[in-house]
Amino acid sequence: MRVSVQSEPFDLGAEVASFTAGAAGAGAVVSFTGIVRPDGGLTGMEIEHYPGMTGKAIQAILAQAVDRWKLVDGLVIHRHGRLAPGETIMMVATAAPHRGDAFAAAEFLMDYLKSRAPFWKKESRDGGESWVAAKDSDEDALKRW
Amino acid sequence: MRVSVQSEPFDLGAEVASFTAGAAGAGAVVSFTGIVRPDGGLTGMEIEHYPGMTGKAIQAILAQAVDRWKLVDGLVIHRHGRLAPGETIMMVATAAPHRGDAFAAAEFLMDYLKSRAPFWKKESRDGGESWVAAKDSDEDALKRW
Amino acid sequence: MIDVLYFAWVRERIGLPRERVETGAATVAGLVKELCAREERYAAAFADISALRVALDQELADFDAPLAGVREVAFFPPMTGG
Amino acid sequence: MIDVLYFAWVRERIGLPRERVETGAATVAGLVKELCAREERYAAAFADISALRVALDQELADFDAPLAGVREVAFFPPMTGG
Repeated sequence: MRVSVQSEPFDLGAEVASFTAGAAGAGAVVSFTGIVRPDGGLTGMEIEHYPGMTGKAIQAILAQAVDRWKLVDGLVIHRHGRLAPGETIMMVATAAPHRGDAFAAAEFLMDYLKSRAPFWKKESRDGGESWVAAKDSDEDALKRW
Repeated sequence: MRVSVQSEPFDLGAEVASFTAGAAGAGAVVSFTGIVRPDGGLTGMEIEHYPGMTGKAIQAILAQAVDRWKLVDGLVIHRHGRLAPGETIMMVATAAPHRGDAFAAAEFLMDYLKSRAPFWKKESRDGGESWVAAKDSDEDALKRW
Repeated sequence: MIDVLYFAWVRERIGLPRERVETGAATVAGLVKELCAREERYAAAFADISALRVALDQELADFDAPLAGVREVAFFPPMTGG
Repeated sequence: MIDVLYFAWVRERIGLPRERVETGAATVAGLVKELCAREERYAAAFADISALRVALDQELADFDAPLAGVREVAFFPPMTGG
Protein backbone atom coordinates (compact mmCIF):
# COMPACT_ATOMS: atom_id res chain seq x y z
CA MET A 1 0.00 0.00 0.00
CA ARG A 2 1.69 3.16 -1.19
CA VAL A 3 0.61 6.78 -1.55
CA SER A 4 2.77 9.35 -3.27
CA VAL A 5 1.94 13.05 -3.69
CA GLN A 6 4.58 14.54 -5.93
CA SER A 7 5.27 17.23 -8.50
CA GLU A 8 7.52 15.02 -10.64
CA PRO A 9 6.15 12.91 -13.50
CA PHE A 10 5.85 9.18 -12.79
CA ASP A 11 6.59 6.24 -15.08
CA LEU A 12 3.12 4.75 -15.60
CA GLY A 13 4.31 1.55 -17.31
CA ALA A 14 6.94 0.85 -14.66
CA GLU A 15 4.46 1.55 -11.84
CA VAL A 16 1.77 -0.77 -13.26
CA ALA A 17 4.33 -3.50 -13.97
CA SER A 18 5.95 -3.42 -10.53
CA PHE A 19 2.61 -3.10 -8.73
CA THR A 20 1.32 -6.16 -10.59
CA ALA A 21 4.50 -8.18 -10.04
CA GLY A 22 4.36 -7.43 -6.33
CA ALA A 23 0.68 -8.27 -5.83
CA ALA A 24 1.20 -11.84 -4.63
CA GLY A 25 -2.03 -13.83 -4.64
CA ALA A 26 -3.94 -11.39 -6.85
CA GLY A 27 -5.98 -12.64 -9.79
CA ALA A 28 -7.02 -9.18 -10.96
CA VAL A 29 -5.24 -5.83 -11.19
CA VAL A 30 -7.01 -2.64 -12.26
CA SER A 31 -5.24 0.62 -12.98
CA PHE A 32 -6.67 4.04 -13.69
CA THR A 33 -4.69 6.94 -15.13
CA GLY A 34 -5.90 10.54 -15.33
CA ILE A 35 -4.51 12.68 -18.13
CA VAL A 36 -4.69 16.45 -18.77
CA ARG A 37 -7.20 16.48 -21.63
CA PRO A 38 -6.04 18.90 -24.32
CA ASP A 39 -9.46 20.23 -25.23
CA GLY A 40 -11.06 23.66 -25.40
CA GLY A 41 -7.74 25.34 -26.17
CA LEU A 42 -6.22 24.30 -22.85
CA THR A 43 -2.58 25.33 -22.65
CA GLY A 44 -1.77 24.05 -19.16
CA MET A 45 -3.00 23.14 -15.71
CA GLU A 46 -1.81 24.06 -12.24
CA ILE A 47 -2.73 21.73 -9.38
CA GLU A 48 -2.71 23.21 -5.88
CA HIS A 49 -2.94 20.99 -2.83
CA TYR A 50 -2.91 21.10 0.96
CA PRO A 51 0.43 19.55 1.90
CA GLY A 52 -0.44 18.89 5.54
CA MET A 53 -3.63 17.04 4.63
CA THR A 54 -3.26 15.46 1.19
CA GLY A 55 -1.14 12.44 2.07
CA LYS A 56 -3.15 11.67 5.20
CA ALA A 57 -6.50 12.01 3.41
CA ILE A 58 -5.45 9.70 0.59
CA GLN A 59 -3.97 7.16 3.02
CA ALA A 60 -7.31 7.07 4.84
CA ILE A 61 -9.28 6.61 1.60
CA LEU A 62 -6.90 3.86 0.43
CA ALA A 63 -7.01 2.03 3.77
CA GLN A 64 -10.81 2.10 3.59
CA ALA A 65 -10.75 0.60 0.06
CA VAL A 66 -8.23 -2.10 1.01
CA ASP A 67 -10.34 -3.09 3.98
CA ARG A 68 -13.72 -3.01 2.28
CA TRP A 69 -12.75 -4.97 -0.85
CA LYS A 70 -10.10 -7.18 0.78
CA LEU A 71 -7.44 -5.88 -1.58
CA VAL A 72 -4.08 -7.58 -1.83
CA ASP A 73 -2.57 -4.15 -2.48
CA GLY A 74 -3.43 -0.59 -3.50
CA LEU A 75 -1.48 2.34 -4.94
CA VAL A 76 -2.21 6.05 -5.41
CA ILE A 77 0.14 8.52 -7.08
CA HIS A 78 -1.09 12.11 -7.50
CA ARG A 79 0.85 15.02 -8.91
CA HIS A 80 0.61 18.71 -8.07
CA GLY A 81 2.12 21.79 -9.67
CA ARG A 82 2.29 22.74 -13.34
CA LEU A 83 1.15 20.20 -15.95
CA ALA A 84 0.99 20.35 -19.75
CA PRO A 85 -1.84 18.92 -21.89
CA GLY A 86 -1.34 15.18 -22.41
CA GLU A 87 0.60 14.74 -19.16
CA THR A 88 -0.54 12.15 -16.63
CA ILE A 89 -2.03 13.75 -13.50
CA MET A 90 -2.42 10.72 -11.30
CA MET A 91 -2.96 6.99 -11.14
CA VAL A 92 -4.52 4.41 -8.87
CA ALA A 93 -3.99 0.66 -8.96
CA THR A 94 -5.85 -2.07 -7.08
CA ALA A 95 -5.12 -5.78 -6.78
CA ALA A 96 -7.63 -8.37 -5.57
CA PRO A 97 -8.31 -12.08 -5.91
CA HIS A 98 -11.31 -11.36 -8.18
CA ARG A 99 -12.07 -8.72 -10.79
CA GLY A 100 -15.24 -7.30 -9.26
CA ASP A 101 -13.41 -6.17 -6.13
CA ALA A 102 -10.48 -4.70 -8.05
CA PHE A 103 -12.83 -2.68 -10.30
CA ALA A 104 -15.09 -1.49 -7.47
CA ALA A 105 -12.15 -0.39 -5.31
CA ALA A 106 -10.54 1.53 -8.18
CA GLU A 107 -13.80 3.35 -8.97
CA PHE A 108 -14.37 4.10 -5.30
CA LEU A 109 -10.86 5.54 -5.00
CA MET A 110 -11.40 7.73 -8.05
CA ASP A 111 -14.75 9.01 -6.83
CA TYR A 112 -13.25 9.88 -3.45
CA LEU A 113 -10.08 11.44 -4.84
CA LYS A 114 -12.21 13.62 -7.15
CA SER A 115 -14.26 15.14 -4.34
CA ARG A 116 -12.52 14.45 -1.02
CA ALA A 117 -8.78 14.73 -1.56
CA PRO A 118 -7.59 18.35 -1.16
CA PHE A 119 -6.53 19.19 -4.71
CA TRP A 120 -7.69 22.15 -6.79
CA LYS A 121 -7.17 22.47 -10.52
CA LYS A 122 -6.67 25.73 -12.34
CA GLU A 123 -6.78 25.68 -16.13
CA SER A 124 -4.85 28.03 -18.42
CA ARG A 125 -6.26 29.00 -21.79
CA ASP A 126 -5.39 31.77 -24.20
CA GLY A 127 -8.14 33.82 -22.59
CA GLY A 128 -6.66 33.49 -19.08
CA GLU A 129 -6.85 31.21 -16.07
CA SER A 130 -9.83 29.70 -14.25
CA TRP A 131 -10.43 27.33 -11.38
CA VAL A 132 -12.12 24.07 -12.34
CA ALA A 133 -15.55 23.92 -10.69
CA ALA A 134 -16.54 20.77 -8.82
CA LYS A 135 -19.21 18.83 -10.72
CA ASP A 136 -22.48 17.77 -9.17
CA SER A 137 -22.03 14.47 -11.02
CA ASP A 138 -18.79 13.85 -9.09
CA GLU A 139 -20.47 14.55 -5.77
CA ASP A 140 -23.36 12.29 -6.80
CA ALA A 141 -20.91 9.52 -7.73
CA LEU A 142 -19.94 9.24 -4.05
CA LYS A 143 -23.46 8.28 -3.06
CA ARG A 144 -23.23 4.82 -4.57
CA TRP A 145 -20.57 3.68 -2.10
CA MET B 1 -8.00 -0.59 -31.56
CA ARG B 2 -5.94 -3.74 -31.31
CA VAL B 3 -6.71 -7.37 -30.47
CA SER B 4 -3.98 -9.93 -29.97
CA VAL B 5 -4.51 -13.62 -29.22
CA GLN B 6 -1.12 -15.12 -28.51
CA SER B 7 0.72 -17.81 -26.59
CA GLU B 8 3.73 -15.58 -25.77
CA PRO B 9 3.86 -13.48 -22.61
CA PHE B 10 3.26 -9.74 -23.09
CA ASP B 11 4.99 -6.80 -21.43
CA LEU B 12 2.20 -5.32 -19.30
CA GLY B 13 4.04 -2.11 -18.37
CA ALA B 14 5.09 -1.40 -21.96
CA GLU B 15 1.57 -2.11 -23.24
CA VAL B 16 -0.11 0.20 -20.72
CA ALA B 17 2.46 2.94 -21.32
CA SER B 18 2.25 2.86 -25.11
CA PHE B 19 -1.55 2.53 -25.10
CA THR B 20 -1.81 5.59 -22.85
CA ALA B 21 0.73 7.60 -24.84
CA GLY B 22 -1.16 6.86 -28.06
CA ALA B 23 -4.64 7.69 -26.73
CA ALA B 24 -4.76 11.27 -28.02
CA GLY B 25 -7.59 13.24 -26.46
CA ALA B 26 -8.22 10.81 -23.62
CA GLY B 27 -8.60 12.06 -20.05
CA ALA B 28 -8.96 8.59 -18.54
CA VAL B 29 -7.28 5.25 -19.18
CA VAL B 30 -8.33 2.06 -17.40
CA SER B 31 -6.42 -1.20 -17.62
CA PHE B 32 -7.31 -4.63 -16.31
CA THR B 33 -4.90 -7.51 -15.99
CA GLY B 34 -5.85 -11.12 -15.25
CA ILE B 35 -3.30 -13.27 -13.44
CA VAL B 36 -3.13 -17.03 -12.79
CA ARG B 37 -3.99 -17.07 -9.09
CA PRO B 38 -1.68 -19.50 -7.27
CA ASP B 39 -4.27 -20.82 -4.84
CA GLY B 40 -5.57 -24.25 -3.94
CA GLY B 41 -2.27 -25.92 -4.82
CA LEU B 42 -2.53 -24.88 -8.48
CA THR B 43 0.59 -25.90 -10.39
CA GLY B 44 -0.37 -24.62 -13.83
CA MET B 45 -3.09 -23.73 -16.29
CA GLU B 46 -3.70 -24.63 -19.92
CA ILE B 47 -5.88 -22.32 -21.99
CA GLU B 48 -7.52 -23.80 -25.08
CA HIS B 49 -9.17 -21.59 -27.66
CA TYR B 50 -10.97 -21.72 -31.01
CA PRO B 51 -8.48 -20.15 -33.41
CA GLY B 52 -10.97 -19.49 -36.21
CA MET B 53 -13.36 -17.66 -33.89
CA THR B 54 -11.40 -16.07 -31.02
CA GLY B 55 -9.96 -13.04 -32.80
CA LYS B 56 -13.22 -12.29 -34.62
CA ALA B 57 -15.31 -12.62 -31.44
CA ILE B 58 -13.04 -10.29 -29.45
CA GLN B 59 -12.91 -7.76 -32.30
CA ALA B 60 -16.71 -7.69 -32.31
CA ILE B 61 -16.89 -7.21 -28.53
CA LEU B 62 -14.27 -4.46 -28.62
CA ALA B 63 -15.95 -2.64 -31.51
CA GLN B 64 -19.20 -2.71 -29.53
CA ALA B 65 -17.48 -1.21 -26.47
CA VAL B 66 -15.71 1.50 -28.48
CA ASP B 67 -18.99 2.48 -30.12
CA ARG B 68 -21.14 2.39 -27.00
CA TRP B 69 -18.81 4.36 -24.70
CA LYS B 70 -17.25 6.59 -27.39
CA LEU B 71 -13.80 5.28 -26.58
CA VAL B 72 -10.73 7.01 -27.96
CA ASP B 73 -9.08 3.57 -28.12
CA GLY B 74 -9.33 0.01 -26.83
CA LEU B 75 -6.94 -2.91 -26.49
CA VAL B 76 -7.35 -6.62 -25.71
CA ILE B 77 -4.49 -9.10 -25.36
CA HIS B 78 -5.35 -12.69 -24.42
CA ARG B 79 -2.97 -15.60 -24.12
CA HIS B 80 -3.57 -19.29 -24.74
CA GLY B 81 -1.47 -22.36 -24.06
CA ARG B 82 0.43 -23.31 -20.91
CA LEU B 83 0.67 -20.77 -18.05
CA ALA B 84 2.33 -20.92 -14.64
CA PRO B 85 0.87 -19.50 -11.40
CA GLY B 86 1.54 -15.76 -11.21
CA GLU B 87 1.69 -15.30 -14.98
CA THR B 88 -0.52 -12.73 -16.67
CA ILE B 89 -3.32 -14.33 -18.69
CA MET B 90 -4.72 -11.29 -20.44
CA MET B 91 -5.28 -7.55 -20.32
CA VAL B 92 -7.73 -4.99 -21.57
CA ALA B 93 -7.23 -1.23 -21.76
CA THR B 94 -9.76 1.48 -22.52
CA ALA B 95 -9.27 5.20 -23.12
CA ALA B 96 -12.07 7.78 -22.99
CA PRO B 97 -12.52 11.49 -22.36
CA HIS B 98 -14.08 10.76 -18.93
CA ARG B 99 -13.49 8.14 -16.28
CA GLY B 100 -17.00 6.68 -16.11
CA ASP B 101 -16.89 5.56 -19.74
CA ALA B 102 -13.39 4.11 -19.45
CA PHE B 103 -14.37 2.08 -16.36
CA ALA B 104 -17.71 0.88 -17.77
CA ALA B 105 -16.15 -0.20 -21.07
CA ALA B 106 -13.36 -2.13 -19.32
CA GLU B 107 -15.84 -3.95 -17.06
CA PHE B 108 -18.10 -4.70 -20.03
CA LEU B 109 -15.16 -6.13 -21.97
CA MET B 110 -14.16 -8.32 -19.02
CA ASP B 111 -17.68 -9.63 -18.49
CA TYR B 112 -17.98 -10.49 -22.18
CA LEU B 113 -14.53 -12.04 -22.47
CA LYS B 114 -15.30 -14.23 -19.43
CA SER B 115 -18.43 -15.77 -20.93
CA ARG B 116 -18.48 -15.07 -24.68
CA ALA B 117 -14.94 -15.35 -25.99
CA PRO B 118 -14.08 -18.97 -26.91
CA PHE B 119 -11.45 -19.80 -24.29
CA TRP B 120 -11.48 -22.76 -21.91
CA LYS B 121 -9.24 -23.07 -18.87
CA LYS B 122 -7.90 -26.32 -17.51
CA GLU B 123 -6.20 -26.27 -14.13
CA SER B 124 -3.42 -28.61 -13.02
CA ARG B 125 -3.04 -29.58 -9.39
CA ASP B 126 -1.14 -32.34 -7.69
CA GLY B 127 -4.31 -34.39 -7.80
CA GLY B 128 -4.70 -34.07 -11.58
CA GLU B 129 -6.29 -31.78 -14.14
CA SER B 130 -9.77 -30.30 -14.32
CA TRP B 131 -11.67 -27.93 -16.57
CA VAL B 132 -12.72 -24.68 -14.91
CA ALA B 133 -16.52 -24.54 -14.72
CA ALA B 134 -18.28 -21.40 -15.90
CA LYS B 135 -19.73 -19.47 -12.97
CA ASP B 136 -23.36 -18.40 -12.77
CA SER B 137 -22.09 -15.10 -11.36
CA ASP B 138 -20.15 -14.48 -14.59
CA GLU B 139 -23.21 -15.19 -16.71
CA ASP B 140 -25.26 -12.93 -14.43
CA ALA B 141 -22.68 -10.15 -14.78
CA LEU B 142 -23.58 -9.88 -18.48
CA LYS B 143 -27.15 -8.93 -17.68
CA ARG B 144 -26.24 -5.48 -16.45
CA TRP B 145 -25.09 -4.33 -19.89
CA MET C 1 -20.33 -32.35 -45.79
CA ILE C 2 -19.82 -30.18 -42.78
CA ASP C 3 -16.82 -29.58 -40.49
CA VAL C 4 -17.63 -30.38 -36.87
CA LEU C 5 -15.23 -29.09 -34.18
CA TYR C 6 -15.04 -30.03 -30.50
CA PHE C 7 -13.33 -28.08 -27.71
CA ALA C 8 -12.34 -28.61 -24.08
CA TRP C 9 -14.05 -31.56 -22.39
CA VAL C 10 -16.34 -32.12 -25.37
CA ARG C 11 -13.20 -32.78 -27.42
CA GLU C 12 -11.82 -35.04 -24.72
CA ARG C 13 -15.00 -37.10 -24.37
CA ILE C 14 -15.44 -37.56 -28.10
CA GLY C 15 -11.73 -38.16 -28.50
CA LEU C 16 -11.01 -35.94 -31.47
CA PRO C 17 -10.78 -32.18 -32.17
CA ARG C 18 -12.60 -32.15 -35.52
CA GLU C 19 -14.14 -34.34 -38.20
CA ARG C 20 -16.03 -34.04 -41.45
CA VAL C 21 -19.61 -35.22 -41.15
CA GLU C 22 -22.16 -36.18 -43.79
CA THR C 23 -25.52 -35.03 -42.47
CA GLY C 24 -29.05 -34.47 -43.64
CA ALA C 25 -30.05 -32.75 -40.37
CA ALA C 26 -32.01 -29.52 -40.72
CA THR C 27 -30.93 -28.04 -37.39
CA VAL C 28 -28.10 -28.25 -34.87
CA ALA C 29 -30.34 -30.34 -32.62
CA GLY C 30 -30.88 -32.78 -35.52
CA LEU C 31 -27.11 -33.08 -36.01
CA VAL C 32 -26.62 -33.74 -32.30
CA LYS C 33 -29.22 -36.51 -32.47
CA GLU C 34 -27.40 -38.15 -35.42
CA LEU C 35 -24.05 -37.93 -33.60
CA CYS C 36 -25.48 -39.41 -30.39
CA ALA C 37 -26.85 -42.38 -32.35
CA ARG C 38 -23.34 -43.19 -33.61
CA GLU C 39 -21.47 -44.20 -30.48
CA GLU C 40 -21.60 -44.05 -26.72
CA ARG C 41 -18.82 -41.39 -26.50
CA TYR C 42 -20.97 -38.95 -28.50
CA ALA C 43 -24.01 -39.71 -26.36
CA ALA C 44 -21.85 -39.05 -23.26
CA ALA C 45 -20.56 -35.73 -24.60
CA PHE C 46 -24.02 -34.50 -25.57
CA ALA C 47 -25.88 -35.96 -22.58
CA ASP C 48 -26.74 -32.55 -21.13
CA ILE C 49 -27.24 -30.07 -23.94
CA SER C 50 -27.85 -27.22 -21.47
CA ALA C 51 -24.17 -27.56 -20.43
CA LEU C 52 -23.05 -26.96 -24.02
CA ARG C 53 -22.69 -24.08 -26.44
CA VAL C 54 -22.62 -24.15 -30.23
CA ALA C 55 -21.14 -21.86 -32.87
CA LEU C 56 -22.09 -21.91 -36.56
CA ASP C 57 -19.36 -20.60 -38.87
CA GLN C 58 -17.65 -19.05 -35.80
CA GLU C 59 -20.71 -17.26 -34.47
CA LEU C 60 -22.57 -18.31 -31.32
CA ALA C 61 -25.94 -19.87 -32.15
CA ASP C 62 -28.80 -21.83 -30.63
CA PHE C 63 -29.40 -25.54 -30.86
CA ASP C 64 -32.55 -24.99 -32.90
CA ALA C 65 -30.70 -22.92 -35.52
CA PRO C 66 -30.92 -24.23 -39.12
CA LEU C 67 -27.84 -25.86 -40.68
CA ALA C 68 -28.57 -24.84 -44.27
CA GLY C 69 -25.47 -23.23 -45.80
CA VAL C 70 -23.38 -23.76 -42.67
CA ARG C 71 -19.83 -25.02 -43.26
CA GLU C 72 -18.46 -25.27 -39.72
CA VAL C 73 -20.21 -26.30 -36.52
CA ALA C 74 -18.37 -26.15 -33.17
CA PHE C 75 -19.48 -27.69 -29.88
CA PHE C 76 -17.97 -26.66 -26.55
CA PRO C 77 -18.71 -26.05 -22.85
CA PRO C 78 -19.54 -22.54 -21.61
CA MET C 79 -16.50 -20.31 -22.14
CA THR C 80 -14.14 -19.41 -19.32
CA GLY C 81 -11.98 -16.62 -20.74
CA GLY C 82 -10.63 -13.50 -19.12
CA MET D 1 -4.10 31.71 18.45
CA ILE D 2 -5.09 29.55 15.54
CA ASP D 3 -3.56 28.96 12.09
CA VAL D 4 -5.98 29.75 9.29
CA LEU D 5 -5.17 28.48 5.80
CA TYR D 6 -6.76 29.40 2.48
CA PHE D 7 -6.57 27.48 -0.79
CA ALA D 8 -7.43 28.00 -4.46
CA TRP D 9 -9.75 30.96 -5.13
CA VAL D 10 -10.35 31.52 -1.42
CA ARG D 11 -6.61 32.16 -1.11
CA GLU D 12 -6.68 34.44 -4.14
CA ARG D 13 -9.65 36.49 -2.93
CA ILE D 14 -8.27 36.94 0.55
CA GLY D 15 -4.83 37.54 -0.86
CA LEU D 16 -2.76 35.32 1.40
CA PRO D 17 -2.22 31.59 1.91
CA ARG D 18 -2.21 31.53 5.72
CA GLU D 19 -2.30 33.72 8.79
CA ARG D 20 -2.42 33.41 12.57
CA VAL D 21 -5.70 34.58 14.02
CA GLU D 22 -6.68 35.53 17.55
CA THR D 23 -10.26 34.37 17.99
CA GLY D 24 -12.81 33.81 20.69
CA ALA D 25 -15.26 32.10 18.33
CA ALA D 26 -16.82 28.87 19.55
CA THR D 27 -17.44 27.39 16.10
CA VAL D 28 -16.15 27.60 12.54
CA ALA D 29 -19.20 29.69 11.62
CA GLY D 30 -18.29 32.13 14.42
CA LEU D 31 -14.75 32.44 13.08
CA VAL D 32 -16.08 33.10 9.57
CA LYS D 33 -18.29 35.86 10.96
CA GLU D 34 -15.30 37.49 12.68
CA LEU D 35 -13.21 37.29 9.50
CA CYS D 36 -16.00 38.75 7.35
CA ALA D 37 -16.27 41.71 9.74
CA ARG D 38 -12.59 42.54 9.17
CA GLU D 39 -12.45 43.56 5.54
CA GLU D 40 -14.36 43.40 2.28
CA ARG D 41 -12.00 40.76 0.76
CA TYR D 42 -12.94 38.31 3.53
CA ALA D 43 -16.64 39.06 3.10
CA ALA D 44 -16.21 38.42 -0.64
CA ALA D 45 -14.42 35.11 -0.08
CA PHE D 46 -17.01 33.87 2.41
CA ALA D 47 -20.09 35.33 0.66
CA ASP D 48 -21.53 31.89 -0.19
CA ILE D 49 -20.61 29.42 2.51
CA SER D 50 -22.32 26.56 0.63
CA ALA D 51 -19.58 26.91 -2.02
CA LEU D 52 -16.88 26.32 0.60
CA ARG D 53 -15.39 23.44 2.54
CA VAL D 54 -13.54 23.50 5.84
CA ALA D 55 -10.97 21.21 7.45
CA LEU D 56 -10.04 21.25 11.15
CA ASP D 57 -6.56 19.96 11.88
CA GLN D 58 -6.48 18.44 8.37
CA GLU D 59 -9.81 16.61 8.65
CA LEU D 60 -12.95 17.65 6.77
CA ALA D 61 -15.52 19.20 9.11
CA ASP D 62 -18.78 21.15 9.13
CA PHE D 63 -19.20 24.90 9.64
CA ASP D 64 -21.00 24.32 12.93
CA ALA D 65 -18.12 22.24 14.34
CA PRO D 66 -16.61 23.57 17.62
CA LEU D 67 -13.17 25.20 17.52
CA ALA D 68 -12.08 24.17 21.01
CA GLY D 69 -8.61 22.58 20.88
CA VAL D 70 -8.27 23.13 17.13
CA ARG D 71 -4.88 24.40 15.97
CA GLU D 72 -5.36 24.64 12.21
CA VAL D 73 -8.43 25.66 10.22
CA ALA D 74 -8.39 25.52 6.41
CA PHE D 75 -10.96 27.04 4.05
CA PHE D 76 -11.19 26.05 0.39
CA PRO D 77 -13.60 25.42 -2.49
CA PRO D 78 -14.92 21.91 -3.20
CA MET D 79 -12.00 19.71 -4.19
CA THR D 80 -11.27 18.79 -7.80
CA GLY D 81 -8.70 16.02 -7.58
CA GLY D 82 -8.26 12.90 -9.64
